[in-house]
Amino acid sequence: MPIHKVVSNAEEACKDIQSNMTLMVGGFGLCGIPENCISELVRKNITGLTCISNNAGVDDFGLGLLLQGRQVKKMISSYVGENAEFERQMLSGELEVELVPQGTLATRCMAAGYGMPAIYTPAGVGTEVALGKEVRNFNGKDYLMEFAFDSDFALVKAWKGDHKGNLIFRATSRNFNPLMAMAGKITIAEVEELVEPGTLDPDHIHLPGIYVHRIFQGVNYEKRIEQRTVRTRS
Amino acid sequence: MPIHKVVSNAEEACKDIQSNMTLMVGGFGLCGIPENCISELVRKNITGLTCISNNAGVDDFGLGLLLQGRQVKKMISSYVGENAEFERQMLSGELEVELVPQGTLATRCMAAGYGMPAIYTPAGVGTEVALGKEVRNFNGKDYLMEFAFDSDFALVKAWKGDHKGNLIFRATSRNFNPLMAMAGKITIAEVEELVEPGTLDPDHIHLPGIYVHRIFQGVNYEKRIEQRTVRTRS
Amino acid sequence: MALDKIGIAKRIAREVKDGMYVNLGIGIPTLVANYLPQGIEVELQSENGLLGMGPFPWDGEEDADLINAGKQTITTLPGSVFFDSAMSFGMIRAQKVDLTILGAMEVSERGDIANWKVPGKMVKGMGGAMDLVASAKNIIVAMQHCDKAGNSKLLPACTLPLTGVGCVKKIVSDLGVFDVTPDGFVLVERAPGVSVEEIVQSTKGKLIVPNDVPEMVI
Amino acid sequence: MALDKIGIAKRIAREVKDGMYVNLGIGIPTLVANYLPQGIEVELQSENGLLGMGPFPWDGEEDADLINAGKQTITTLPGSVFFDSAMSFGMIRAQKVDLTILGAMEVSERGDIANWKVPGKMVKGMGGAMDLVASAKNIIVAMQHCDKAGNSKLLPACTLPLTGVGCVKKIVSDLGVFDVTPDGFVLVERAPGVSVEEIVQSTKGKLIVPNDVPEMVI
Repeated sequence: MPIHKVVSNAEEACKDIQSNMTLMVGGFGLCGIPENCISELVRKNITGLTCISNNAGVDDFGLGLLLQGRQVKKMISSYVGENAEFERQMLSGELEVELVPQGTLATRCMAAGYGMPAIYTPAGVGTEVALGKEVRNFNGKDYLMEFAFDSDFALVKAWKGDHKGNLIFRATSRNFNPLMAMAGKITIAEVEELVEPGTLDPDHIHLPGIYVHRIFQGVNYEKRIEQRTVRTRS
Repeated sequence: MPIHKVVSNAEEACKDIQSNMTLMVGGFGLCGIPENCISELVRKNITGLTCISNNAGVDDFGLGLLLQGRQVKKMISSYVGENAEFERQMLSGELEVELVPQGTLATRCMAAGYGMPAIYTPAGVGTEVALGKEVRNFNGKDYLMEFAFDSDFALVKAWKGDHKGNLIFRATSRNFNPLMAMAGKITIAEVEELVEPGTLDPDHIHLPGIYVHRIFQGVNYEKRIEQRTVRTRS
Repeated sequence: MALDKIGIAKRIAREVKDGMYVNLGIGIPTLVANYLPQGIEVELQSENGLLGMGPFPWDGEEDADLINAGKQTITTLPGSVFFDSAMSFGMIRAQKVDLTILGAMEVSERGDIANWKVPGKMVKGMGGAMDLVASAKNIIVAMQHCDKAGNSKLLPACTLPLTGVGCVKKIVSDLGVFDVTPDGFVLVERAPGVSVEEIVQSTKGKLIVPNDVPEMVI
Repeated sequence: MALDKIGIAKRIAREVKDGMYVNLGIGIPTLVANYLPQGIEVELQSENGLLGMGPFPWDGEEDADLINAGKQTITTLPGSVFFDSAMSFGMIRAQKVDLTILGAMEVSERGDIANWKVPGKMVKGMGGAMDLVASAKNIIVAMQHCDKAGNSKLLPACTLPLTGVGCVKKIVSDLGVFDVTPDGFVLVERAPGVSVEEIVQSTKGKLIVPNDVPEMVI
């Protein structure tokens, strides 16, 4: 893997993403999503995608944009509420959906990044999530065996990154991003601020650059808020 | 688990550690070891301990101090060189030793902290480490099933910590410390600097305080260097 | 009078003890944070990656990078810490979270819970609920006792797809408080003004009624 | 003349290419860092938790918290990053490290390696070696061709307890460079002044000698 990773923008970063590929897309809801890469996938208009992402965005933002354009064949997610078009496509059978418990989703990403082919989790034992899966008892408790994810690309968003691909995330926009970054065969990181090596404190970096193949400074971040909830001053 | 975690010193922190218990001890070589807790175990002179620690210290420092006092019944480690007394006790059969590949050791700690009863790793397949263990093939490659560690206490050392048990490590003294902190039934953290909650940036914390049961500010850190290797100015 | 949502949240808040790490689900459970007893120290875990969740931000101070598991804007407190989703569910699976409070569509007398899917009608997904109920030591459910047609949601067995099996320890519904035991639901408290008879008629699962069932004091 | 340790390190250094992530074992492999080709950018991984390992510190600037896997004091470089031991071996198992260079006591013609134990005599432990050899895509071994009694350490099968099976891709010994292939050891280069005959006599495992075996240029 080349250490020379900096590309100029989403178009260059995503140049070899093709129809029918499997993509991991970071973020939780609209928080910490790779906005630039998603826009570029819309522009490229590739189709038949399998997307592994905790959520499916909202109707008009995030992965919802890809759903609108019928670019997604299959979603692998834990929660897909708050998206009418998604629900329509799913119930009509246009869209294939695999629902995965959130912790299982996260851990299957981590497993890929840590070279572990499978993990055991109690989540879903005794439910329809367990159908067809191996159940194994350890110390008196049942666990499901779940496999590491396999994806062609991982698209993640970080707050800061350096030329070596080292990433720092901000607050809860971290979520699935470092895990998916570890798991992608090719990992593309878009960052709000791209800095020279040596700028970031080596103790503050959340995701080592060895996991990142391409990095660029994104533009025009909207960072839309899904549920604006505030206290009003009396 | 109480959120009220601050204790005054190693004696108070280790008050209920007893003979024949299993202890995880953080550090790599002499780097990042819980010096205060180790001294306290020497002072208490409890025996029959099983220690899970990557190394066994040197003859007169680190876990070597416990070995000198014949306090250790069994070591579970990956590398035990550079310790003559250790080698003597091991070859004479006085000390039971289980050698575990370093990555397996680390991942078995993480598994405990992440509630995963077992993990799969290729390390040791086809070697004597695999004896008696389940071998399973995933995607054409063989893996060993290894179990999460079970320990009564984990003793770890951090650079900074706050009253809620949040920890920050420094440089390569991080090593096994956060992993063992996650894995202990009771986790004791000694820190060079104990600060008020809110002092540490929530994005810089390496180990969330939920994993830490007791914390204290250590004293008199020697931080001995095992292999002082330098360039001399010409 | 049956409890309203705030009443349910207030009653559950009394189950939260000093020093607990608590995960609050979406809906009524989120409201519990507003009614915690005075003088206790509690750490709220939000499974999207935060320990030490604070209140909603003041108007104008919301931060798109700082949300809870319900996607609401929130704040931090002194001692808060962020982490990734794998560690978040790692600490949940490892039972470091002392108490989980979540909503349910149905609960069975054996403690099974269903709250993520209505076949053919609604499939929002399980989010983190399956991980939480499979792992947590102590689970309290906040729920409406009956559906809009008046049918009991405390059942002999769940009719909807399960979220988890044999995991619920306690239920606070609009009608009362119930322990879930190996023998079935045990009525522990009545909501103010609600009679034992009304609760018995509204509960389809096996219900054990002690001789004296106190009325709740909120 | 057979190569000395520095010679072996220099020859191995030529196998390191621009942009590689490399893990260097203890001993001769550590020396490789001193002889990397000019103008290439390489990131050294130290499995105790550092990517971007720098040179030894200047006298007086050593830091007890900053060591490599051989417990030697080291430094960082711009772009270095620290991590815990689980992530370190995670990236190793996930084959993110392009090249692993380590020492060996014995290597078999099938690429098995033994380097961690001499029964009854020496048991220092495997450290990270078993993880590295089980995971790495590309493994180069630095070793002495024969023991002090002159017995070959390139063998039909290892006699010592194995570290890993069928994993070594290339050997640089004091006598030459060898590819490990399904057909056995293939002699690729001779050390300066070392004859093919000498290498053949010193190699007990199956050795394939091409017609023309160039002398190494360091």
